[in-house]
Parts: sequence; structure tokens; C-alpha cells
Amino acid sequence: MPDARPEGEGRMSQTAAEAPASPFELMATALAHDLEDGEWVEVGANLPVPRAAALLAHLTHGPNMTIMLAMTKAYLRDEPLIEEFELITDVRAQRWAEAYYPHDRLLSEMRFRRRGVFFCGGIQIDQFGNSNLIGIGHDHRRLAFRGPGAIGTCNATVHNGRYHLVTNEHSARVLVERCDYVSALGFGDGTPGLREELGLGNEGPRYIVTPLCVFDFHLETHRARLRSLHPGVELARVVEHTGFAFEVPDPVPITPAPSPHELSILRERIDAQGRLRGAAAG
Amino acid sequence: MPDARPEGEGRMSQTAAEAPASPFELMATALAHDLEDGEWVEVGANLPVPRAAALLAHLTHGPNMTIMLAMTKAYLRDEPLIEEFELITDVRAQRWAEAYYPHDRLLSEMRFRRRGVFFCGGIQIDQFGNSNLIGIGHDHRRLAFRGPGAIGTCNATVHNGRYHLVTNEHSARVLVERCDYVSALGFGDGTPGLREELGLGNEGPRYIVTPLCVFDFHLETHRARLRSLHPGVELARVVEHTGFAFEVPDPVPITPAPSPHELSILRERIDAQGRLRGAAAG
Amino acid sequence: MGDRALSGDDEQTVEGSRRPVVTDETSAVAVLCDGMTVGVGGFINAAHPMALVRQLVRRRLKELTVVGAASSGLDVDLLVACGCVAKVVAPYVGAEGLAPIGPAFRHAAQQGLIEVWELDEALYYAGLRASSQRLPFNPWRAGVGTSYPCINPDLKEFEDPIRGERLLAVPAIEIDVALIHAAVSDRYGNVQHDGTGYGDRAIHAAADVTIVQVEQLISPERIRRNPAATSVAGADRVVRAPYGAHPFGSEGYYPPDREHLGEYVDAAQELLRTGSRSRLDAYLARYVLEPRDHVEYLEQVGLRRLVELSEY
Amino acid sequence: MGDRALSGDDEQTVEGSRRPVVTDETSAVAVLCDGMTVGVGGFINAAHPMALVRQLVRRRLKELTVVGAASSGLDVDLLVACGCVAKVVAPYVGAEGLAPIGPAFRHAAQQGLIEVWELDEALYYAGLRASSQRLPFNPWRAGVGTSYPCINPDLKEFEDPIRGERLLAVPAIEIDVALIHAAVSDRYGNVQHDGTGYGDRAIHAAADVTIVQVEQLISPERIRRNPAATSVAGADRVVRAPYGAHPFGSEGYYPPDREHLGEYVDAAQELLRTGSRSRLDAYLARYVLEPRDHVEYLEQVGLRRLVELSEY
Repeated sequence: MPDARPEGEGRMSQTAAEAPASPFELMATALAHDLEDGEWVEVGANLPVPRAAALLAHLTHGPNMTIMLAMTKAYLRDEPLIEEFELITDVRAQRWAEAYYPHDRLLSEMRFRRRGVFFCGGIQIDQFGNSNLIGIGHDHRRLAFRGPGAIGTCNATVHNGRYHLVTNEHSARVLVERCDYVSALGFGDGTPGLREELGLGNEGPRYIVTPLCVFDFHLETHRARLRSLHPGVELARVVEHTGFAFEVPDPVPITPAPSPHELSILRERIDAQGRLRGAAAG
Repeated sequence: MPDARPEGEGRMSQTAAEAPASPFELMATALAHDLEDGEWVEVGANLPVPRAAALLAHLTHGPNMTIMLAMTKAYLRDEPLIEEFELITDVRAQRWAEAYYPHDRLLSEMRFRRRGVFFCGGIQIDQFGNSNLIGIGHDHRRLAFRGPGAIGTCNATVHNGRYHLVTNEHSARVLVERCDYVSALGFGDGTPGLREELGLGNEGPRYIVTPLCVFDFHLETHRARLRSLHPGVELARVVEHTGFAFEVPDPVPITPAPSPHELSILRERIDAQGRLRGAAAG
Repeated sequence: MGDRALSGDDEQTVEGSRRPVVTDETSAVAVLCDGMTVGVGGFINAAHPMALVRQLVRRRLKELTVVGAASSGLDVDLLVACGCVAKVVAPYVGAEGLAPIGPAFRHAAQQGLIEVWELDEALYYAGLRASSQRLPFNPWRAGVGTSYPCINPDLKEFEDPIRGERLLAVPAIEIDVALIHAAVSDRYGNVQHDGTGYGDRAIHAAADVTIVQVEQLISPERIRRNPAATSVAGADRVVRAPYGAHPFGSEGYYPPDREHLGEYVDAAQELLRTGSRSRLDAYLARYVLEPRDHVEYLEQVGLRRLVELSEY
Repeated sequence: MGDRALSGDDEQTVEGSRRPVVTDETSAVAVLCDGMTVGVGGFINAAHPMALVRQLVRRRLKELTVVGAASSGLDVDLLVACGCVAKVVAPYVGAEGLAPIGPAFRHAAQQGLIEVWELDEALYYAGLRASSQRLPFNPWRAGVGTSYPCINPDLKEFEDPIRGERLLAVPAIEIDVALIHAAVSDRYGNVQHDGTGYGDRAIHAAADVTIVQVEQLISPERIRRNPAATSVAGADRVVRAPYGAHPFGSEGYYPPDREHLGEYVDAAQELLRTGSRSRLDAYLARYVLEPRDHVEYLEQVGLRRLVELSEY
């Protein structure tokens, strides 16, 4: 596969290095700050934000994290530049493998996932943290829009120690009152104790991270509430583009931006191609 | 591990080669005749009769059998002399491996066993073809004699395409009316259709092969009945040493002895150590 | 078989010899019939058994239930596009960034032209495991409380007999014929993958018959150098198909051919957007229906393109 | 952990470094307590983690539930002989031709001194699988209609929710600490077996903590030469123990020491036949309790004996 990256892009110009963090860089940093050393995390291929978050945590404070890359376990802190792979099956990512995981084994051995952290997307994400990758419509046999399917999100949001919801598009189309279908259960309809009653292995979604802000969930009502606005984002813009009502703290915290050190790791070692620096929708 | 075999034992003396088949050789031959090319069979380590049966079938009419040796798949027809391994974990047996089977995988993948043939022993075997490896006694918490346990016989007698019961000791102690415990279900108490009702994958035990004779099972009552006497064995001796009553055909067939070709394969390639030529109990 | 033990004839002393299982894609696929359940290995943009899949289309098989990979690729999309499929069992059909959802699959699913047996990848493996274990089902925890038991009523919630917890019962996914792509095999069907092998072992273990196409045939002695690497120990049929996963990648041999995949995606997206099959039919004619065999397909792709595909 | 995202401190930019998990057998076994459930890998006469097992005896742990291998060896017999065990979970305990049933195990079982959780090896793996899948049970077909549900009432017959068949529910076999012997590891706990690895992967996957003793520590670079061979990807603790499986064999290194095993069997059989512990206690004192560590054990065995052990 030819490298599509223009020559020299890996070496940041002074200007680019000093540009403020983009919305995607802010998202990646917010997620990275939540990751702890020793945790187990999958680095998706075509999910630039979670990929960058996992790698940023690994390269800063996570030398003992289990980094899963293209279904292999990898250690990447000695790599000056971590290539970006668009496809999860890209065999080049396996050069760093310490172990292979046949996919069926990966999807049977759940006990290790207690140390796991997962990032779940959705064509819809609702106020109770449910996610829908199934589709839009009322008759599941003839959906108006057929989504990609749960893939592994239904399971990963149950067995990993915790998880976050992540969307690259902050819009009322994505952030809805109720999902048409639920492929990854959050807090259901908000009934207290639902996840415990169902024996699910964690406390439910922790954050919803979007290009504009971070939501978390009220401990009793389980409704999404604003946790922080990304630097420079107006509250009104968030309200306008969110399909559900949400509680707002006063004052509103600002999502911490990446430190210069983090930003340089992001831009020079993790995202030399600059995918995170592109524009976000919403 | 030192080779315990006296020098030159591999090369049979003319006398030994012409000696009539021993009871164990007859048993192995009877079982080998039942095996078909293309079938799947485990070659146990410390079970000389089934081991010889599987190898004899493989070397005569079974070039496409799947021979499982020390948890590996092996092809042995090109080996002039197949060493005997006393221990299933003997790593020397793996020199012929075409595939390794982690034991947990071997015990999960049952679909292939449809082509499998299995040989099941027992500290007790009853008239309905049930086998007991659990123990002798009435209180299972304090058995008078604690057997080795089912090991894998409970499962293998359900999932292999068919199986035989085999005992190296033909005595009223082993061949009983009812087992104290059942670790491998045969026909239970003889209730018609029991195995089908339980969804078991085969038609139940086919033969009981002993050092004196071969039993099979009546198609309706599911009771053991004499199928053939080994050459030179008197019916009265079998009756005396069997703990259950059984039907006798008239005339009584004689178990076919190995052909000279089979006997030479047994003695020169499979059992050069002569373990099958030892005395049988009963 | 029953009476041989008493017959005493000498037929069983005939030595015979070991039967190779190597054949060509035409003969290999002959075991398939309309209405069968076919498992297709690989993962998204890698290692689909395309020489076999294209041959299956050439046979114009109908009403197949296709059990794709846990993440299926455009292999399943192609089978749907060709009208071979009544039902798809797969947690995902697509090509990641190249096509987030398979266009022909999405078109057929939205139109109700195919049934989709909806499930998550953990449920998928639970179903395959049940089949390989010859059980009617396997239990799984994740999925309870979601829409899955509603949109796939074959998934039943039940109370577990040990602790009384609410679980999902996933019925066995029983496969008639599994089609797999791998790196190498000997001529007796001892197959070794390069890379993780994805879910291919599980698809194989759930199937009655397994047909494997390989990049290379190698000697039994080379297989025996690393028996731990044997992933399918005894395929029923082996087809030698260099570049057989094209346009997808094949670990250790070549990466996906993005340009070719783009050509397919454009054609299938026209169907999705406009309902017109003209570009799709042109693609299918050129690459699937007109080539009489795998080599003619490769000729259509062109040797220069194939040689250009390099993993590193 | 929760509030770090808002704190903005710079602590998380500290680089830190990768922590080796290598330790000695004394420290490794310190995580164990009385009453725990311990899994012990290997298979009959091979690959039991004896350096760890002997250390466990030296700590005089009590009331353990021991989940042996599917076919356990005299490792479990030794633990029973030493009075460490309340309950054994294993379909077999013995040494094949060297001792068809473990003598101390048989003695304790017949006297009612230990509880035996009776099951077949397929049920054993069903229970381990349930644990690794974090399910309360796994279903299995074989066992219905046998004595197993009677002699092990934890195995429950139930009606499957899909087809209504009668199956056994095998409860999860949850292991606190798994002890495994393997060929090699790097210092970060990436472990590779030589040979099939028996059921060690399944024992590991069912456990909360896994301690692996290895014949050799090797470099991460050598592990990375064949990542497909990594059988335990991330042991919690690794102990370097050359000849650590002695008196059992270790694939790729040495066969079982039959003479030494015979010495143990003779001593344990005296207990079984006569009730006298004198020979057994002498064996235990010499080989288990008096040596302060693994090397002192090897010194008792003697270098000449060790060097004589050759696989081929």
C-alpha cells in the first residue's frame, strides 16, 4: 500500500506544533486522561479519536497498558512514530505483536476485560447512555437507514471495566432523547439498579465525549448532564445541537486542553498524518 | 528415558512370529477390523490393546484415518517401527505431529467426533453396556474403592460416532449385572430409545471386547449377548467368569484371528516390545 | 461396516495410500446446493476465500444462508449483490473506511430483500461454539436488555439454572460448508494461517465440511516443522489459489487492493442510491461471471496490478 | 481516577517505564491464602509447576480448593498428602502406568478427608469456560443419565430454552490463582509453551491471577519472533525455575524422572495400604519441607540425575 502522506508531514512545522488543540485532539486528550496504567484497551483502526486516546495514555502514563492493535498485543513506547493504519486487518500493525489473539478467543475470554476500557460509538446515543448502531426506523425488517450493526459494542460495553460513549458528530440527529433501537445498553430507561439487576460487569457509560463537550451521567436519574465544555465552545451551541435536555453545572468547567508535551506526542508520534486536526461536524 | 526393550527384540525370531495370536492380539485385531478408513481415533498411551487396534487399522486399511497420538495428529504409515510410549505426555510421540490440539480445544470441538471411534474401559461394565470408572461402594463420599474417575469417557462415549467397551480382565468382578455408578452411559436400564431421548450422538456401545470373547447388544432388550468366542476359548469358561447372564448364538462364531500379514505388522511394527503377548487375566 | 469383524476376508490388509484432498475451485464448490448454509472466513478487508466465492456466484446458487465473518467484508456484499442470498448471519458487513456499510447489503436489508439474523460478535461466536459443541445453544450475558431479542426473536432470554440470572440463549449456528482462505496447506488438508487467522477456526469447527483455498501448497514436512501453527487440521478439500483473496488482503502475501475495492464500492453504491444495477452488473460480468476460473479472473485484474500489491 | 480528567495536573506526562513481573517463588506464592481456589496446570506426568507447588506446601496453606489439570498428576496427590487440600476439582488424579490412581488422593477420598468435585474432562472445560466467559454456567450434553449429577449435585440437569433438550448445567469453576509451568517467557509475562500446552490456556483464562514458572527467561524480541506461540499474554508474575517441573517432564527440556516418581509413589502407597505416613513424611521432609527454595530442592535431587534426564 503506498503511503499517502505528503513528504515531510511527519516533521511538524513550528506553526502547526503551536496551533491550539483541535476538537478531536481535545476529545482524545480527555479520554487519555481517564485511562490508567495497567489497563487493557483496544486501538481501533478507523476510529482516530479513541486510537489517539489509547496511544497518548500509553506513551505518557501507561507503560504497562495492554495495547491491542489489529488483534495483537503490542508495546509501542519504543516506537518514535506510530504509523496510522486505516484498516484493522492491516498486517503492518502486527510487526509489534507480542501475542496473537484468534478473534474467537478474544470474544470468549471475558475475565481479563475487567481491566478493560472501551469506547463505543453510535448512529444514535440517547440521554440514558444507550447506543444504537442497528438502524433508524420503526420496522426492523425495513429500516429507513440500516446501520453497521453492533459489531462488538453490545458485548464490550458489558464486560470491560468501564466505557465511554464517543461521537465525532455533535448533532441532534445523533444525540437523541431515545434511540430507535439499542445495540449497547446504557442505563435503559433510567430505572435505578438496572445494570446490576442484569448482572452487567460495570457501572455503565461514564462520559459522552463529543467535539463540543463532555457529558457524564447523574448518579440517580442516570440522565446525561454537562460535565465540561471544550475550550471556546459556547453553551448555547451545545444546547442547540443536542436532542435531549440536560443539566448544566454552574460554573461550567472547561475541558483541560492537552499540555504542550501531550500535544507534541499527539502531533509528532501518534497523528503525524493530521487526521485529528481535520474539522469536526456539529 | 532408557529403552527397556532387550536388544534385538524388534527383530522377531521365527518361532515368535509363528506363535498363535495371544488374547490381547486377538482383541486388537477384532477392534482393528471394525475401524474404517477416514475415521478419527485416539491412540492412548497406557492402553496397549486400543493402541494396537488403531495402529493396525491405520497400517493396513486406514491410510486416511486421523490418528491422535499424545494430543497431536500424526501420520505413521511411513514409520517402519512405531515406538511404544507408556505416557500420553511423552513428547517423543509428537515428532510425527501434523497438528497440535490444546486439550481444551480438543474437548470443545465435538462436531468432528462424528467420524470418531472410541474405546472405553471400566472397573465395572454391566449387561446394559454401562461403564463405571468412579468407584465401588454405596456411599460416594466414602467409596470402598475409589476408581480413577471418568477422565474423558463420559463425553467420548456420547460424541464419537461409535464406541466399544474393552476390558483386559474378563471376570465376574468387572462384568457385572449393574454398575455401582455409571460414568459412561450405555443403555442405562435397557429402556428402549433412552439414548435417542437424551440426544446422545451415537447408538451406544457396539461390542464388549474381552480377552475371552466379543459381546454385542441385543437390538431390542439392549442386553449383552455373545457374539464370538476367541479361538480355543470354551463357552463354559466365559459363563463362569461373567457376572451377568447372556444369550448364546448357535453355533457360536469364532473371533477371526489376525492374518499372518496382520500378525507380522503387530509384532514387528506396532508391538515390538511384546506387551500384547503377555498373559491376560480372566 | 458391522459384519467385517466376522468376515475374515483379506481386503483390509490392502495397503492403499493416503488420499490428497487437493482439487480445483470448480470441483470444490460442487458440494454446495441451493438453500445451504455457507460460512465464509476472513475479516473485513482481509482473507476472504474469493476464488471460491466467485465460483459460487458462477454456479448461480440461490437462497443461501451466509454466515459471514464476525466482521464480514464486501465478500458478503458481493454474494448479496448477485442474488445468491436469502439470509445473512453477521454482526457487521462493510469495509471500514472504504465503505462503512456494504452498499448492496444495506440496499437489500432496507428493501427487505434479505433476512438479517441480527447479533453482536460475542453472540456470533456463542452460536458457532454451540454448533461445534453439538449443543442447541450457548448462553451469553451481553445482549440482555438490548433490542437484539426483539429484532432477532431466535435469541431467547432465559433464567440460568445455577444462579437464576437473566441470560440470552444463542441458538447453534450450524454451517453446512465453510469456505476459508489461508496461507498454506499440505496436500492432505493440514492448513496453516499466517497472522491470527481471525475467526476462521471457529467457522471451521461449526461446519460439517470445510473447503480451504490457499496461497501455496507446501510439503507435509514443512507443515510438521511447526504443528502448533496448524489451524485447520484436515480440511475436506484444498484449492490452490494464489492471490485467491484478491481484492482483499492475504496476510504474508499482499494487502487489499484499494483501487479495485473502490471500483466495486462505487458500483454497489449506485445501486443503493439510484436502484440502478448497470454499473454493478458491468463489474460482475467483467470480474465474476465472464472469467471461467480463478486464473481468468486474475488476468482481468492484470498481472501488473497484482505484482504492485506489496505489504510493506 | 474519576477526577483526573478535570485536574489538568502534569503527573500523567511522567514517562515511567515498563514493569518487569519477574520474581522468585517465595514472593510469587505470597498472594495465596488459606481457603483459596488454586488452579494447577500440566497434564499427568508433565509440566506441573512444581517449584510453586512445593513453595505452597512450605507455606503450610490449608483448606485449598485445588483445580487440577483435566488429567492431574501426582502434583495434586502431593498437595493432598501434605494436608493443604479441602476439595479437589479434577476428572483424574494419577500417573498412568506409574500409579493408575494417586495413592494419597485415593486414601483421602476413600476416608472422606477431602471433597472430590466429580466430573468428566469435557465438563471440566465447560466449567472453566463459564468462568472465563463470566457466566454462571456452561451447558453440556454428555453426563445426562450418568451418576455425575448424583455424586456432584452442583451439576444440574435442565431443559434447554431453544429445543427443550435435557442438558447438564456446569457451574463456573472460578479460580483465584492459576499456577502454570511453561518453557519460556519474557520479563513482562508474555509466556510461550513448548508442545500443546495441554489445558493451561483454559486454566489461565478462568483465573483472576496467573503465576507462571518457566524454564528460561528470554528477550521480548525472541517472543516477538513468533507471537502466535504466546499462550499466556501477560502473566501477573513470572518465576524463573529451571527444572521447575521436576520430577515431571517439561516439553523441550527433560522427560519425567521415573525413578523419583517411583520413590514418591512407594511412599504414598504405604499410606494407602497401611495408614502409616512414615515413608511419606520422610519424602516430604527431604524434598519439600527442608529445601528452602527451588535450588535447594534441585541439590537434593542431585545434578547428576538432572543432567541424565534426556528426552531423546
